[in-house]
Amino acid sequence: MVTIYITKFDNGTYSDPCVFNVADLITLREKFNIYGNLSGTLPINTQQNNFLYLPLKISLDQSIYLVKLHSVNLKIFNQSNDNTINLLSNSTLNDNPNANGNDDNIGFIVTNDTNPNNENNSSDDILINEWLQYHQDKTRFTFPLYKKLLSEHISVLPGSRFGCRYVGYPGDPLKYHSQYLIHTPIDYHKDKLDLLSLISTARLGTVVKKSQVISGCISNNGSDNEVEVKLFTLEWCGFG
Amino acid sequence: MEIEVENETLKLVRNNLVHNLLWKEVEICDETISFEGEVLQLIVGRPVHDGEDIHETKVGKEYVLPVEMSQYQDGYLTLECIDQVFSKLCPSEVERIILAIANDDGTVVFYYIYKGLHKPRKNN
Amino acid sequence: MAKGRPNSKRYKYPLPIHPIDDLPQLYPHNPISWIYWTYCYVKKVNALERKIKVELTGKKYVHILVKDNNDMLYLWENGFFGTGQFSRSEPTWLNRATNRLLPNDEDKKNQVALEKVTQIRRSQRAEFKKEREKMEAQLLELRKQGCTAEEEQEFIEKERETLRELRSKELLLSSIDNELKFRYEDNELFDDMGNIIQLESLELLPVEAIFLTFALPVLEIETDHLFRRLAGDPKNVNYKDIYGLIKKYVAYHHYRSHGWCVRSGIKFGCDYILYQRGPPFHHAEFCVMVLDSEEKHDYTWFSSIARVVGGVKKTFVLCYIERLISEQDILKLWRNGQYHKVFSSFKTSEIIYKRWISGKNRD
Amino acid sequence: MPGQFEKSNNKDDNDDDVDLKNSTNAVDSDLDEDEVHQDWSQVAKLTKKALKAKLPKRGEKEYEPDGTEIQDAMLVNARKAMYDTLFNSIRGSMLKNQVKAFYIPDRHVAIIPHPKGNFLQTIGRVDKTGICYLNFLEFLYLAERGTVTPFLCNDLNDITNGNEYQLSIQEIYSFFKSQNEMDNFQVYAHLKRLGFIVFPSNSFESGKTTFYPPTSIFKKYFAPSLFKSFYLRIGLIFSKYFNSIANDIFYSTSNFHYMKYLNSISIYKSLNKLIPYHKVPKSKLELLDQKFTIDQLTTTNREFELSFDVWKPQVNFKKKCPNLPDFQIVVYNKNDGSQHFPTYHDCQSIFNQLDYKFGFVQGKDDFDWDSHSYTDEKLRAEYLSSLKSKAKQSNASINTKVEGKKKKRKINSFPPHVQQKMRLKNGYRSFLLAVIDDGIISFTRMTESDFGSENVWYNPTNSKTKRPTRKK
Repeated sequence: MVTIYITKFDNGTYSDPCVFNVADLITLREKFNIYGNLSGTLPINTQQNNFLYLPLKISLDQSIYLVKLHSVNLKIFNQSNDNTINLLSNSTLNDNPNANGNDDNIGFIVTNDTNPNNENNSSDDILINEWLQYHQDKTRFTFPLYKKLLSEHISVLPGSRFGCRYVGYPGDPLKYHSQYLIHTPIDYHKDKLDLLSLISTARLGTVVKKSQVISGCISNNGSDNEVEVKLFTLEWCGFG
Repeated sequence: MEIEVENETLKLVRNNLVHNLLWKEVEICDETISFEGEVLQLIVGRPVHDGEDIHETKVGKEYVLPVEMSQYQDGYLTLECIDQVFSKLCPSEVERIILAIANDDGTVVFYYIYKGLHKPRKNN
Repeated sequence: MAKGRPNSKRYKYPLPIHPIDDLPQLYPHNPISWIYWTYCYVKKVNALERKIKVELTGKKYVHILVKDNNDMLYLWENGFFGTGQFSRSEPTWLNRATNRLLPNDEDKKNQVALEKVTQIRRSQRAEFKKEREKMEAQLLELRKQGCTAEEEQEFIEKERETLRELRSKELLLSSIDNELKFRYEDNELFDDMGNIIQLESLELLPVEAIFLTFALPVLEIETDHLFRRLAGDPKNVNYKDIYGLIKKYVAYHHYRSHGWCVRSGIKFGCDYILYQRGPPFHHAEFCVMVLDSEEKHDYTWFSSIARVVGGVKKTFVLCYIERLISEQDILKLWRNGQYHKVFSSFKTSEIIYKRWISGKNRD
Repeated sequence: MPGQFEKSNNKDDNDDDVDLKNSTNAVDSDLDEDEVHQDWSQVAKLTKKALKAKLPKRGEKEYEPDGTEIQDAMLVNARKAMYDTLFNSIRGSMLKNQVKAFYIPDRHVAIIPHPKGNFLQTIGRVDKTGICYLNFLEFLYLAERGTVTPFLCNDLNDITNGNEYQLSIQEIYSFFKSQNEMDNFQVYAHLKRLGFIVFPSNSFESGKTTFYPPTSIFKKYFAPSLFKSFYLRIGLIFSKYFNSIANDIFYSTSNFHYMKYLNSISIYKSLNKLIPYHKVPKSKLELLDQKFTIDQLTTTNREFELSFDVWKPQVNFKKKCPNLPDFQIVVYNKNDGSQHFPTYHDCQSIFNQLDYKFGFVQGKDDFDWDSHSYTDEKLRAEYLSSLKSKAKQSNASINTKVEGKKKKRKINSFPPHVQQKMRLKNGYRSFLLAVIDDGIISFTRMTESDFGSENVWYNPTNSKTKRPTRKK
């Protein structure tokens, strides 16, 4: 099962979700169409930014989706528990799981991605629920949007450089061009369209040849689980 | 010196379509809906196709929604409005409308709004 | 209309209020020239002999229209104010309509030729589209049959070649496109004398109208009345009602008064674009977004505009407006009609927003 | 150069729109940066020891899945190249080259008891006993590269006792103190991989180089000239008063009937008294003035702090007492609800924190930053020559030689109207904003500009001499 790592900081905030295992990356990519962004230095080529290595960063909406689906381990490190002390006291040099004594790597000291002891055990439900609770407001609209996109068979990467929340793909970005620039939802009933930014949005879409997607959220009965998302696509007519 | 014309914007957009963009069969639709004091009314017409620049709809006709935009005031259009235009003012098979934004600088700019997702053109 | 006049003559004055620049020559040793000069100096004024008529239409969204052909031309030629409703900037619709509907013989001949060109182009484009679709279907078929990478590559090369050839043939023809047939609707364009009716007005931005009323006495309308129409009855307004307008005007006046030709930036999703001298002389190099100094926006809001502005190779300027006195004091000045005191109570600052590429800035 | 700003007289006035339609190419090149076609089979070419899996390059990106087996196979290959690369990326070092670094949780730093390696030129801080201290970002960066082997210990005694625990990368990530620190790390590593030299701002207590002179020097050499500007400031108050009277007259209804304006420029000059504008510091003296008056006036309530000082890649970097940085960076996470894109006042507070090579004060060709910056309360040039006793030969002149390889044309060699355009576009003080979006970094340069100090109106008398080609 895929393990997602999160740190809970002393001030009560959480770190972005990270994935530290190549096999997990493959599962996410092939089973869930979650690609994420590699953010670490690629050990075999440390002087460029085009090809990177673990950790893989995935969006909050995606990790919430995975957690709610019960298809991942969510491992939350509590900073105030100061796990560093435990690490030292519980393990001596001899049974250090990270220490590498492989025969085929004689003379080569490996630094592992993860400590095997940390994998395959999820944090308890209380911690996980706290985490879900913490992000509820922030993801009130974006999480339903993400689910809606999944139902339309669109997979996503972060989109800030195209001036949107997500860039949408019809399949794996390794092979397919993105087709949609998807914007943060607004309130379907209340929020007024900002026509001026609508114009620059649509013009940008024309220039980069992608469809601009705007959306409205409707909260039914005030319950967060029942947020309905309506999608609209915006396109410059080519005249006027 | 001062004239109050009902639906000046509607007329402006209609004239623009007919006499500037040279659309055909342009008509102002009768049905209206009101939203926060603003009246929404469609214009229907047949654009002059210039090769690939405009890709045709099955209907062949376009439904144009004139809206006003001001440099210093907020707009009034919500996504609910757009949905209502689709459901109350358009035939059911219409999948897109054209938003004609009449700016207070005199220009009118035109944007398609599709219900749901619409893929970008494949080649260009 | 103004054909054949060089731009430097046609656009001699940057503002619709002209300087007194036709005073007689002064000869120091000739006292009569002094007297004549003084006479002229006293007699001449900068003010316009006849102000320009405007019509205000609309309720919440006010449109400020100039309808007289000469007035439109005057405002365009003296500072590039306003936009023709059916044109991108200078009102040219009447000319275009006249050329289309009442062409002279020379034009007529061209029209027939053009019409043919248009037809040919249409069919060419349709053919191109069809060909492309056909080849894509073929490729899909090829794939379904399980072709090798080499075979596929070969096919794609071939496809590109064919399409390129088709394209290059098309380009041989002129790209002028026009719709030339006389249409039923065109009947409404003629008056009883058979002349074409001017349908197009020059529309002024609210801030342009303020500039041409409050700052320079050009429009035939009272400043108080204009502000009343744009922002509501001064007695009943609150700060929020007038601030939006003030913010945009302060920035407009700022750039205008330092010599820029300021025009609407709506095409690029921003408030203003700045031209040096004016559109016939230079490309606009700056796109301006006017913001309150405490205004907050999401990063995507900035980056979306910046991408459009960057795409047309212009510089993205954030113009921040900062209030120097209290809101109550502003309201008091506004209600007293002391507009210049209102506007001088706001300060402008600029920040240039530019994407920075780490890999391109190493040396 | 000036020609590019102009255009032919007869051209259509709707060229801006044409711009937009034709701009596809311009943006496309930009696009490449954003949506790089990641062909992992190409990593092999970048890598010295070629990987086993050499895949035939087959097709570029496609529009959408077409359901064919061929396309599926291409996707499988593209993925395989990626997975293979990741699986084969073993991190670490040969035993004989191993450098151990120990993380000390209490101090949130790491130490290298026996420092060796090239990285020491631009990373870490060695104390008198020869121990190298790494800040947390440096520690993780080196561990990720495999340059150091990361260990955990409580204090120095643990190291000597051999009570060491080898850390995994994930465990080091769990030591971050805040999301902000994690974001900073991503920016740090991104720039380091490109060869930039990066230190956290305010990481130098001693040996820090600053553009601003110490108070003693300021009082002796600069305060007298600023005293003049004190008079200027009083003058400013008066001119404000006169402006307000001038505005009363200009905006009265009778203005253009009684006042006479003999040229358009005089009308402009009256018009531009209305809106006050922020005058930004444009010269060394103005920067000092700003600094020493601001420091007296404002209590610093900073929401945004500078994160990093950045130097372009260079060979003779002096880690102990670096010269002024080339850029300074603020990091901002756009998906963190507690942060926001800086407002104008935030930007102001950042501008006032800046202390780097303010490019715009460089007027002359032979501008030497060592004579315009201060280290250890001394003029940097003097400070460096005092170091020379230690037989340190590499001085600033070598540095400038390296930097001056490609000569940029100096601004003041351009005609005045081009210079003006450059001033407006390039602006004055600037900082870089690094924006984080779920692991993607983009940079924005925010620069102070000053349109209020420039007048661009057309002056017919000037233009006759400057542009003889234009028809009358």
